[in-house]
Amino acid sequence: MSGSEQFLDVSIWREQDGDGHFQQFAVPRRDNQTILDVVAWVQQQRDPTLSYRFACRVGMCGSCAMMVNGAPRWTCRTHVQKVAEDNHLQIAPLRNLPVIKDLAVDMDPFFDKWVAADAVFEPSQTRHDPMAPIDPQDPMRVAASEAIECINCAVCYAACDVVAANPDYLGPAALNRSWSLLNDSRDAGQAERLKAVSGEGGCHNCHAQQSCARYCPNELNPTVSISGLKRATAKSVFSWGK
Amino acid sequence: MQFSPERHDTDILILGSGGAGLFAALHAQKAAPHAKVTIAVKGLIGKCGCTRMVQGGYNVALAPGDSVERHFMDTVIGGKWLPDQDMAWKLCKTAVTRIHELENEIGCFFDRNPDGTLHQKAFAGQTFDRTAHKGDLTGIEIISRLMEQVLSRPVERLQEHRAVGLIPSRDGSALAGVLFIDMRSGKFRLVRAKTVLMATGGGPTMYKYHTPSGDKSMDGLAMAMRRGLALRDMEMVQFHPTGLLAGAGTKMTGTVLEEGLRGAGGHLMNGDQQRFMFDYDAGGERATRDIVSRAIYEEMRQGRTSPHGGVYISMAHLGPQLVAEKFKGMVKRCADSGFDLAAGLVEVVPTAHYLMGGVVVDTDTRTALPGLYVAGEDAGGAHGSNRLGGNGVANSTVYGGVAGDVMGQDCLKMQALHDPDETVLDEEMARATAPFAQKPGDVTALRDKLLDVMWEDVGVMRDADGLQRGLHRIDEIDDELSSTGVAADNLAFNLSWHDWLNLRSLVDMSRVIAQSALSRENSRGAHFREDHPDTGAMQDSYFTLATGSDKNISVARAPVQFTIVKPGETLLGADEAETLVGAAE
Amino acid sequence: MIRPHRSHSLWYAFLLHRLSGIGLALFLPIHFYMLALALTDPAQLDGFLAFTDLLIVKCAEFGLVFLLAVHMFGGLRLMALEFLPWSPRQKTYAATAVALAFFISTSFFLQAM
Amino acid sequence: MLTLRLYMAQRLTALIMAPLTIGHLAVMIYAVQGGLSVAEILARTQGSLAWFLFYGSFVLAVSVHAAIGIRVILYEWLGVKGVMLAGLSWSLCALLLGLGGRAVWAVTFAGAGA
Ligand SMILES: Cc1cc2nc3c(=O)[nH]c(=O)nc-3n(C[C@H](O)[C@H](O)[C@H](O)COP(=O)(O)OP(=O)(O)OC[C@H]3O[C@@H](n4cnc5c(N)ncnc54)[C@H](O)[C@@H]3O)c2cc1C
Ligand code: HEM
Ligand code: SF4
Ligand code: F3S
Ligand code: FES
Repeated sequence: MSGSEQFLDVSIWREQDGDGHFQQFAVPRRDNQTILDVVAWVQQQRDPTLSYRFACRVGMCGSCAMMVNGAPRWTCRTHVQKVAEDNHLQIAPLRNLPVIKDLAVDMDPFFDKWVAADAVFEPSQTRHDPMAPIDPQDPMRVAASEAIECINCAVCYAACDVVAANPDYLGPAALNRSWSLLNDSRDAGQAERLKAVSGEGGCHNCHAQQSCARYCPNELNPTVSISGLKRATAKSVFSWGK
Repeated sequence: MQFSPERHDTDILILGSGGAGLFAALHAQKAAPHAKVTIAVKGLIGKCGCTRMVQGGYNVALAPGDSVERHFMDTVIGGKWLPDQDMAWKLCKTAVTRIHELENEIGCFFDRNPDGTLHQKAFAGQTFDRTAHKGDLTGIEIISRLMEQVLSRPVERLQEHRAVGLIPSRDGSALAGVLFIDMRSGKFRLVRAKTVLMATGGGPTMYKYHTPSGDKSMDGLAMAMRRGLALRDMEMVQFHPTGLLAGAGTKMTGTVLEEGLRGAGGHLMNGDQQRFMFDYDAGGERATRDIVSRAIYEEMRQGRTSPHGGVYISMAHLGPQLVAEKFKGMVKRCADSGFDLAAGLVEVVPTAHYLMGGVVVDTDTRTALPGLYVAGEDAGGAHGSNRLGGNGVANSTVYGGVAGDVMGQDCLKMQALHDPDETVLDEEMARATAPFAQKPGDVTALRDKLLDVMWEDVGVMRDADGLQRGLHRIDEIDDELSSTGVAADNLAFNLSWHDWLNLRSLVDMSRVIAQSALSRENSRGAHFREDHPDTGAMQDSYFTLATGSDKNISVARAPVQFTIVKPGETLLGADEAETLVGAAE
Repeated sequence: MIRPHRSHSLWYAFLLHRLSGIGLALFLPIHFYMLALALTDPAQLDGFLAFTDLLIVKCAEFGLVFLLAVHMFGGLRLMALEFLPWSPRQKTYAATAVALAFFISTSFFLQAM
Repeated sequence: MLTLRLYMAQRLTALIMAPLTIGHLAVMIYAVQGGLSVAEILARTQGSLAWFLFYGSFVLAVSVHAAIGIRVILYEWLGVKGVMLAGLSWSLCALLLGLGGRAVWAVTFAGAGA
């Protein structure tokens, strides 16, 4: 424990049934303290009704994202030291998703869009077929791999202003996954996928703000993926007639 | 306070959305296309549980030279002859189909060799490079892909629904349904179903240091016991030797630093910065999980500890550059906790990782209670006294799929839903709302107490005195919990209530673990009795069977049936090499 | 407006592009209108020449050139990122686009003065 | 909001305008620098079909391009939707086309006729 009586000045968003406000807490500062630890401390020691969500506590499940001092973060892997400004923390629910209570948001819209972007593998083989031999250096495989390690935390979704402005927009994570699949040589659903990402809420709505890439905790770059989709769909314009 | 549950019906109900739960949903829907399938889960679909946290990978005998027989023998020998051999066999055999399904139908990426074939590596305790993987984040890949498939199908989702009780039919002959708390509203919901899969994933989170996700608290096993089901092998708690130790104030403490660090040549050092593993085993740092865990525990007991009370892992001698490249994810994770894994020292401690024990099931996942099926980490038997790295996720995906098939078929044969036994329903609701009648208290402090007790008295090394003391202390905590309350003024998404309920399940299951450990008077696999360090004769192997509920637990012993191979024998041909690890490289 | 999640250079590049687009959409019609008005006036050329000498018109013209340059290079940057092989040097490109725009508009301004 | 069709229209018009804009700016800078007076420039453009096409295609492109661009902004920033949105976008398109067309005519053929 560093220092004897060091406290963080934490304001936490409280919301129930649509009514919301920030509430102040003084939280003892500790070494190796994450934002999630701060939130848990408040729930366990100060206000038992504080609601939030986490599961894995090591950056694998993407359940714990919140807005921390205005920026979206995975809270279980965000060290207080890294983000506290003058010992102050402002913690709010993830942006662009409906709040269930306090810091817990409803992630269903995020996943509904995942499905709407056809970001779901469409098999061309069955379990009775041998596995396709795939060259790990193949450019398509490399492109697919670069986009694949997404934990669906919706940090990018919260960072993107187009998502905020356009309720139809599928968002960076879903489109990123679609792009990964578009490069999956085993997938049999590419034509439908291109259609799915070309509609009213499709990839063409992205203005390359790149907040998604900036905040993705896994250092993925949805902007690159979305650009790939734009190219692929643009190309298809010239071949749909056939 | 009067509670009455909302009522809801389905055909096939699945508890949990780990590898077992999600696979079951997909298979059930295929086996019974017109049946209504519902997944109810404590967190969000696919985002909770441990399958997502799988790092190392998936054991499957695929490569030329390997065989199901060899995988099976490794599993049985690794489990010190305690595994249920029929279950282990089905696990090894079906894993081959399952991995093809994951790759070809679910769309998982598994790493490839330059020639395009699947890359497989060796986990400790295997005689072949058998572990398929996606980098060191295999679980994320498997669960994300399964989750997409499930979300895109018409499967009903009851998210943030915590199962609190299994409700039998009025005549007691079968399971009628499951009682839940809809965590978002705080209201009860009774879901009736023809078949129910319990796949809540065990998870020994009652230890001071533990790896599983925060949502796991052995609720499933506790519920099953209350319905009279027997749990086997409950003393078998696997410790992973290198959990991150970052102090008591952070949830990061206990999370796994991967096995590969030791495999790659990492050094373990005690508080005096001296290597110690060779004092315990000729294998040094590369010895198996149980041996390394015990050695670290011993160093800690001797007081040769790091500042937070553990030991150090050091990688720097391998070249910080190389470490940073090869273990990118781990280095980043440690950095987030303020440790420099590539060039500095990171504090580690053994951490409770996996529960080999669980509900007694047959190879079709059926239990003694008609209508209830159990798969994944909740089911006992496949691993015996020790689970091989890579067999956990294979087990949950294999048996989850089996459960889906079987439930689908069984459900087609059943006509009507059962009416629930209202008395049991009321009992279970009363049980879950018990804290509302008490004065609110410090559940967290009580939980910390249990975590200490289990670590100290029922942990890496055990003896009769310690276990007795542990049982006594568990009873004290139990009493204290019963008089510790939770304020009932706002039950919507009330984590403090759920903390209480988690602790309730953990206390109940801690007692079962301690009792089973007391009953086994020898040392096998993960279970080590300092007062009985011998393994006992293999041909006389028995497993423990715990029954009862609350404070009345009794543990019996049942002989292991060697249905496929007997101790001293092998399924491998006389000309086959004992180990082929690394042969391919 | 500039909330923390937006405070990075590529978001500013987006904002600049958008604001310059709005600016153009507002000023270009005026520019067209003035142009046509000046030239279709009976005293056509004389009128126009006198018109372009006005300082305020000079400034407006400068603004237009500036916006056009900013927007064009911003747009080309965006299309390069969309259609050419990805390069991680996005920030450099954004900065280059702005710099080029300044260069062009300033040289125009200096010449026009 | 932006579908593939609108997106393509916006990007294609942008691609058309880029060289035209560079050409225009170059002429302006060069002209002013080279001591050409505005009068001299106008004299060159008057009656020239090439300059008519040059500026004409710019006007066509910009009407489409800006209308689509403003449509997005109206929607994203001001929440304008439906008929209102379509109306405003088409109006801007028409406005630019009208004013732009008149200006091009003035620069090229209006005076030349005389
Ligand atoms: C850090 C870590 C690394 C691992 N690495 C490997 C590895 O490399 N290889 C390997 O083979 N195995 C590994 N394992 C083990 C493996 O993850 C598990 O054996 C396996 O995933 C268990 O799957 P499951 O489906 O049974 O349970 P889980 O995936 O844990 O899922 C349990 C589900 O049940 C839900 N649940 C719990 N309680 C309730 C309730 N009361 N009501 C409703 N739902 C509930 C949970 O929320 C969750 O969705 C690892 C485990 C951990 C923790
Ligand atoms: C000269 C060459 C031009 C190029 C290369 C160009 C390029 C682009 C591009 C690529 C976009 C899309 C931006 C996005 O989706 O985020 C865009 C948007 C826009 N353009 Fe242009 N443009 C040019 C000229 C013009 C002109 C002359 C006008 C004005 C009349 C204009 C007005 C707009 C507007 C209003 C937008 C919308 C901005 C936004 O959505 O943020 N553009 N431009
Ligand atoms: S792309 Fe990154 S930020 Fe977005 S959901 Fe995936 S992991 Fe999270
Ligand atoms: S932040 Fe949004 S605008 Fe595009 S580049 Fe990312 S999706
Ligand atoms: S709790 Fe899983 S990512 Fe933070």
